[in-house]
Amino acid sequence: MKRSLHRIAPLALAGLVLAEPALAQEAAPAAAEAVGGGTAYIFNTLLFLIGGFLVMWMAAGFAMLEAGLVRSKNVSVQCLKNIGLYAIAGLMFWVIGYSIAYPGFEGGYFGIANFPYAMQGVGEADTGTGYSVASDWFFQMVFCATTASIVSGTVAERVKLVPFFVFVTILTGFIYPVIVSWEWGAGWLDAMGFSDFAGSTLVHSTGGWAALMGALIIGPRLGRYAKDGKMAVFPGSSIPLATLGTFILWLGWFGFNGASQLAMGTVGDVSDVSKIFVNTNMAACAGVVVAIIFTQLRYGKADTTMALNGALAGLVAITAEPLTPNVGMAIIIGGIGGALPVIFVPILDKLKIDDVVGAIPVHLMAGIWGTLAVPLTNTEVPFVAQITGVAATGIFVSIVSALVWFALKATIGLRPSEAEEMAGLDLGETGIEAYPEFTRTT
Amino acid sequence: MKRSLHRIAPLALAGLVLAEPALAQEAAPAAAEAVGGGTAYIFNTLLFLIGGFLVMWMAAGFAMLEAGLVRSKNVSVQCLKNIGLYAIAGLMFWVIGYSIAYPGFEGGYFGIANFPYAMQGVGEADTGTGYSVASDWFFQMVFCATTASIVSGTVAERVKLVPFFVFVTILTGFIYPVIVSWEWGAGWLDAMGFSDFAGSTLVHSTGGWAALMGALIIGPRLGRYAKDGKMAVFPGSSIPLATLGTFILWLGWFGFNGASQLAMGTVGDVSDVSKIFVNTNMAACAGVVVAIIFTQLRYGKADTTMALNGALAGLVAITAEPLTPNVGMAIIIGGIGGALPVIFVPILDKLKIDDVVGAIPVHLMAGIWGTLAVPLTNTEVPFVAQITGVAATGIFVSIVSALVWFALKATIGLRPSEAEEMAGLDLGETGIEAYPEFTRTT
Amino acid sequence: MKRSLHRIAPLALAGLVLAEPALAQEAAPAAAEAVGGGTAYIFNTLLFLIGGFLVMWMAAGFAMLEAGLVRSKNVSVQCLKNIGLYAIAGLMFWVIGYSIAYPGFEGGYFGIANFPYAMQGVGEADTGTGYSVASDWFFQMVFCATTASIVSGTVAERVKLVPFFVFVTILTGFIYPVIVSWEWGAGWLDAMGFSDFAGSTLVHSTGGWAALMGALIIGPRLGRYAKDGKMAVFPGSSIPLATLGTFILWLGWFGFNGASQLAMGTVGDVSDVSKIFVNTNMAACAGVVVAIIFTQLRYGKADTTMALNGALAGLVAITAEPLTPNVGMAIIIGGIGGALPVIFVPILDKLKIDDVVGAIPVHLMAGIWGTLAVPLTNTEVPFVAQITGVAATGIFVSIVSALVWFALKATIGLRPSEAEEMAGLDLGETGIEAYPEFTRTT
Amino acid sequence: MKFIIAVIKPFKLDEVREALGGIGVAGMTVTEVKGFGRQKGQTEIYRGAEYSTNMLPKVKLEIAVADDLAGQAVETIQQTASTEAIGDGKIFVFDLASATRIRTGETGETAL
Amino acid sequence: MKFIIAVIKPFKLDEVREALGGIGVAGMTVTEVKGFGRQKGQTEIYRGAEYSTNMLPKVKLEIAVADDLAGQAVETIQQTASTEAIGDGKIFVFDLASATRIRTGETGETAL
Amino acid sequence: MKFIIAVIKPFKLDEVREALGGIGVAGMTVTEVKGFGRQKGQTEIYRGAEYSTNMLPKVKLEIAVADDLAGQAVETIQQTASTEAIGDGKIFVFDLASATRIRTGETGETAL
Ligand SMILES: Nc1ncnc2c1ncn2[C@@H]1O[C@H](COP(=O)(O)OP(=O)(O)O)[C@@H](O)[C@H]1O
Ligand SMILES: Nc1ncnc2c1ncn2[C@@H]1O[C@H](COP(=O)(O)OP(=O)(O)O)[C@@H](O)[C@H]1O
Ligand SMILES: Nc1ncnc2c1ncn2[C@@H]1O[C@H](COP(=O)(O)OP(=O)(O)O)[C@@H](O)[C@H]1O
Repeated sequence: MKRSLHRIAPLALAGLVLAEPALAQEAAPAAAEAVGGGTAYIFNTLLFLIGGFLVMWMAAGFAMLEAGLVRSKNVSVQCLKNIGLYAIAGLMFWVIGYSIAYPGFEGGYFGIANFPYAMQGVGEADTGTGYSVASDWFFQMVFCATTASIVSGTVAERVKLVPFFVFVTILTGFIYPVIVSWEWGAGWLDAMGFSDFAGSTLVHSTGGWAALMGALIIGPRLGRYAKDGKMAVFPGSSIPLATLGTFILWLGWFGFNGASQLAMGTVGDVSDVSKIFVNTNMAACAGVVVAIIFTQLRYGKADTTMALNGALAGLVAITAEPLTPNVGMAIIIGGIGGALPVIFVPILDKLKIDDVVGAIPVHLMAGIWGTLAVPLTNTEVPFVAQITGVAATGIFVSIVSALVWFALKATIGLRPSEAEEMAGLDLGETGIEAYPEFTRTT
Repeated sequence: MKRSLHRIAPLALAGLVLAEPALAQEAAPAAAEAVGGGTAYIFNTLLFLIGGFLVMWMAAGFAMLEAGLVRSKNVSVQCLKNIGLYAIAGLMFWVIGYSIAYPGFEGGYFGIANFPYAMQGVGEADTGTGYSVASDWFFQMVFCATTASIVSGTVAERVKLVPFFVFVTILTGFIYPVIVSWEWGAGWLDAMGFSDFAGSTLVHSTGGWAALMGALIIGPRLGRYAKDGKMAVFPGSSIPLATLGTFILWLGWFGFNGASQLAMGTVGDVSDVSKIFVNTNMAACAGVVVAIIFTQLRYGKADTTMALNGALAGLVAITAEPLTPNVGMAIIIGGIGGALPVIFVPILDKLKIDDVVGAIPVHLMAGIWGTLAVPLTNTEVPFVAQITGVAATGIFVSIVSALVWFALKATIGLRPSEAEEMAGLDLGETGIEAYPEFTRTT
Repeated sequence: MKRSLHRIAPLALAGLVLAEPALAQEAAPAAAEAVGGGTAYIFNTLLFLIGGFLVMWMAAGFAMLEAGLVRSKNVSVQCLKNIGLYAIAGLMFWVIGYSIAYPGFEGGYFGIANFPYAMQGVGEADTGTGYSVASDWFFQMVFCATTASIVSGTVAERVKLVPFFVFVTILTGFIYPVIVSWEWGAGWLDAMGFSDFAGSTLVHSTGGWAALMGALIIGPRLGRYAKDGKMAVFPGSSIPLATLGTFILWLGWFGFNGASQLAMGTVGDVSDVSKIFVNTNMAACAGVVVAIIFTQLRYGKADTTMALNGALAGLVAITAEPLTPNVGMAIIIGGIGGALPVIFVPILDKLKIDDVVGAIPVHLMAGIWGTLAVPLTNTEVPFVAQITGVAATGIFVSIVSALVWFALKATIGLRPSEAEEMAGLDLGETGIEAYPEFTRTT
Repeated sequence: MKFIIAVIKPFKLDEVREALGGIGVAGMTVTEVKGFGRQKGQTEIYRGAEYSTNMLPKVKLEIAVADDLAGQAVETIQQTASTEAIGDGKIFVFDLASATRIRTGETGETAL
Repeated sequence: MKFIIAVIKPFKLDEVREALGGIGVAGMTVTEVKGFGRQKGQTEIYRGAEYSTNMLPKVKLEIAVADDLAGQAVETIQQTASTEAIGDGKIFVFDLASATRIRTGETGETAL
Repeated sequence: MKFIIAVIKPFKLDEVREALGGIGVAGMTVTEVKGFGRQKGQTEIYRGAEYSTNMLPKVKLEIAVADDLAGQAVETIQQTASTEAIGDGKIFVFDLASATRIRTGETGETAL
């Protein structure tokens, strides 16, 4: 599904107040349901703005989730990484990212159009598109930031600030935009019929692959996997912050999925947004319940952090198609998503892939699952396109990410000294302890 | 006041763009004020969506408030209970809850209609109702979750996960929906003229009664009330988290009360929503100031936790009628609400009713106060109906809740072993310490 | 730029559905872009409501930021101050503040009109203004609270509750409203052509000057500046809470600046709101990146707290004119803002002005910078008016604030005893420890 | 004078303190510690990974007493703190060479 | 060698440390503790319930010193830490059988 | 019996504990402390202000051992905890007058 201006073209202002803007609806609506073109423009724009600020808020969610799941000696750096990556994403997406993501091609692989991206002038309205292009840009930008947030969680506690920020610069200025151009930007995947409504693959798997490459190339935290096969457990420093982060992300997801409808200027569109809200919510609910039941049955205790991961995995899973499932299917899709972290977190540990917050199961695996599940409820989407999209994203993002991580490793280096890592990155990288007054057990 | 589809019927799409949808207004508006049917539909739906995500966010508020007010050894379990109860509420309200809450009767006591509830199809609009039914369902669902959140705070630190979740399942799937059907579902209380705008009784008192029964049947925390009459104080583990939770709830309440106007597709409705915002805000302000002044005068110190409770009690009090009071009256209603926790928290302690977060004064008592205060500003509401509504809710919820709590006690048991409770529920129930690195005084 | 009812007058409901309400636009829009009067009314009101709740949420942001940056022994009091000041601001702005802020004069210095302010009646719409006056009032009230929040951060950890609350009462009931009346209330500064879109000067500098006077008159925290010139460092107790607070503020700022467009009932207005979102976001991004780079280069470490301050300073800087800059200029304005705390925090320390959270560089200095920068992108604004506005605000606020602080010092006293300050204000002022269970290093 | 170091289970603290007060012990100093001994920590699961916490939270009391009170103090602690379950802790007694009350400069048993 | 344990009021820590540095004490180990003694905690109100906190925050210093420095060290601590208000704390002195510097393995007074 | 107090670098804790277990030390009590000595803290920058943290986090072990194990225990700690860098810490040994196991009331070496 394209997400470019073309996607909205049919909604552009018609020449007549009473014109029929809701092409998506089967039957022609009665005149009573008609919404004037100017009004529809405002609604569409408002959807982007509300969706945009909700997704922006997810940056705080990632920050809190990660601050809660790393050890206290690395919390300040984790906070800094999160606010820094959002800022870099904003700047890079403006300088070049958006121009790569929406190059204006049809079915292409790579293109760039008009950069840096210019917004409209003061008081001007983009009546040709049916919404304000600035609102759309803002909504797109926060998605870009989300992708980067995913990476920071996995590679936490062991990568230095500067190489991390360099990676984010490339991810948000190049890697993510290229992937977006393939589908939402009307590129070759879109031409194939690939469908990823709000970005299970484009956003979440992209972040997940980049994170996985990071975890592999940077290596696990010191002392995490002993040579004798024993594994050290590094419990997160603050479960309430991790819980808060999850709730923030859940809230933000209403914007993430809901506003990905891209229009609410017709009664049909706003009804679809509502349906997306319900499905998004129910998938997360199911993810939580499944994770609780699974851990309770498997370990005799319900793991709080798995319940949090379950919510997020349910959300990621439904993101590829939050509209066509009925509620029952949304629950199933989200519930299966919720099982993935419970299953894959221990497996990653066996493979000695150190994913501090569980971002790989949550974003990569549930993202793949959600994308492959689209044809279950949306019969217009060819399964082969979904497979192709998943694979192509995986290959491109993994290769380019790996190259970048390796290049950083070979040049400025990725990790602090062992002593610095042991003492915590906060001391060496930012000099600010997160909780300077509390006596801590080391 | 009904809250069912019927409530909105007059707002349903008329056959004409320029039709007059704002029956609530006294004078017929000039043509200039008219809003087209499709546009009104979008506005109404949008109100539910915005209100819905704001109330969903209250789940995070309860989680943080409670995480801040329990002792650190029970924080992880409290977080898990809060995310779990929201998830269960979502699932149960879909499976059966909504069908009981809105059975389609007039003046009845119990009914069920079409379950599980089906949303509209993709691209379809519910033009017969004047808003998307999915948006309405979502808005109703988050209210259901709020009711359950109230309970978790009172019975914190001593009830096991599984019986708690079983109670929540019944509360959100049966008890709360029945109460809703009596009023918003056009049941017998509605027929009497009972009025509870956004749920001081239906939501807050219902949660409060269920919590009270829990507190009585589960009993106080170990060591809280010594035999010699002395009382142990268990200070909350994190005042900033409790403060954050209160601010989240306050924010969410704009959705809770504001969107309970149920429509903003006319100039009159959106103006009323605005008035509700102001009154809601001012009642909370008054609650804070009264609690600060009261504790300062009574104890020589202003109690932070009481100021937080005061804000919430002010909010609960105005919830039964946030529209008809002028600002002065809203301040009075909220201010009296704010005094209730200051007065009743010590009384509950004397009665050895152990309410960890003060949910009973805040939600039950301020809820009763607010409901009884409705006739002060809304002369159409008979006082006797309000009394009846308060009493009937109290009787039904208390009896059913007590039965459930007793049944759980008799079967799977409600409390962990003394040793487990002493060690903190986090260890025994979830195995995840909330703050594993911080040295704690026990 | 006026912000009074007059400002919107051109947008008031025209007598015709198809009338042209978007006078701001150069070219007359096609009929297709027209938005009916009633619809525009709802959009305008909705903008105030959304903006209002986002700015209300900033109160939580200040609370968390400050709770994170004070020492743990003062955290409960800081939380109490923050919720209390918001409540007082709400009450005072209703009793008298709004009446002073919008006295209905043209070009005046001081006036009062109809107090306390009455909202519209139930079901009534303020069709003469083009939006619900209650929504406008709410939006204005939360700005008033923001001003007070700024002060609490600077003077934290050493001023008693009661004098602080008395100061807030005067600030929100008198000082801030007078300043507002000069510009947004159509007073003499507005007549000069002074322009402060969303309040870099009116809100942020006003708070900043009041804070500066407080810091000077109350004096630094005990032991902060030794006689031998050495400075003690009092690190903040929780960096993740400070980070959370910053993200909350950032989110709220979309409401702060975006809704200061004051209308979104035309395609031009909503497009401008979108542009404001983008510029606001980009200024903050630039502030973060500049602060990170500056501290990294200057100290070899990137200071997390400076990155947070940088975001906020970027936001304050763009607040005076978030609409006319193109994205590049927004980045420059925000980026220079972000440099200010890095430069001025150490200078204030050299001057022994103890500003606990950096509110003076962030709100006062970046506020001045932003105000003076308006003519760079908005050529209609005379530089001399900007200088005059900055100076007049500084003089008036400083003098009145100083008088109030001195009066409080002379009467009830500003500071607790040395022993109480040393033990932490939490013990003496509220009796509630913020983190009672954690062992702390003193 | 003797100096007693007792490591006990945290939830026994109040009881022990009251019992000691009962026999005339005027003061003590308390520290949160982690204990390691025969008692094994639970095997915990964190995100699917088993681990055992063999450092268990304990409370350490330090009590200076006059010689003649020492025996009784040890006995009182032992009896009050015992739950007869593994991990109840230890009591160590030392000779104390001198004691000073900071406020007054008093030394010896009157300083306690 | 002697081993001094001093329990003092937390805000006196810096002063005491400096004073000890002045007389040649090279190092010390500091622990956050809770003290219980004659000084009674404030009666606090929490949510309308009175309670008294009789465990007060103190800081414990542990200092190994050569025999000839011990007396002076005790005196320095006593004088610096005293506020002449109740709860100022105690100083306990022990005989130290041996001391080892981990870095070098040195023992005896040179290890301090 | 002897009572050993060892102050070590925190990250050496696990290693030392295992080494001591290897020579038959059955238990110990561990406290988070701050150390002050020759090792100087880093000079830190906080919001543009330099400051030095000369209190460094350390871990204190308290270990009661039978007399004949004492020497070996000290040696083991010294060797395991040494990084040959400044700030490795100290080991202090005291005579222990008596030891009691709270659970059973046993005293003497069998109580350890
Ligand atoms: N040799 C020792 N030296 C110092 N402390 C010890 C020693 N052995 C045990 N402890 C302390 O006593 C606590 C209880 O000891 P443990 O062996 O678990 O049980 P028990 O005392 O019942 O035999 C330990 O957690 C530890 O704090
Ligand atoms: N017998 C004791 N053994 C160990 N520590 C003690 C003893 N008595 C007092 N202390 C410590 O000394 C502190 C001060 O003692 P307290 O009796 O309150 O005041 P003062 O030393 O001024 O008489 C206590 O808080 C406690 O930490
Ligand atoms: N005289 C002392 N008494 C008690 N503890 C000491 C003493 N000197 C040093 N320590 C402890 O030993 C630690 C290491 O000492 P330090 O002088 O920094 O290094 P080193 O032991 O390598 O010479 C200190 O941080 C402190 O905890």
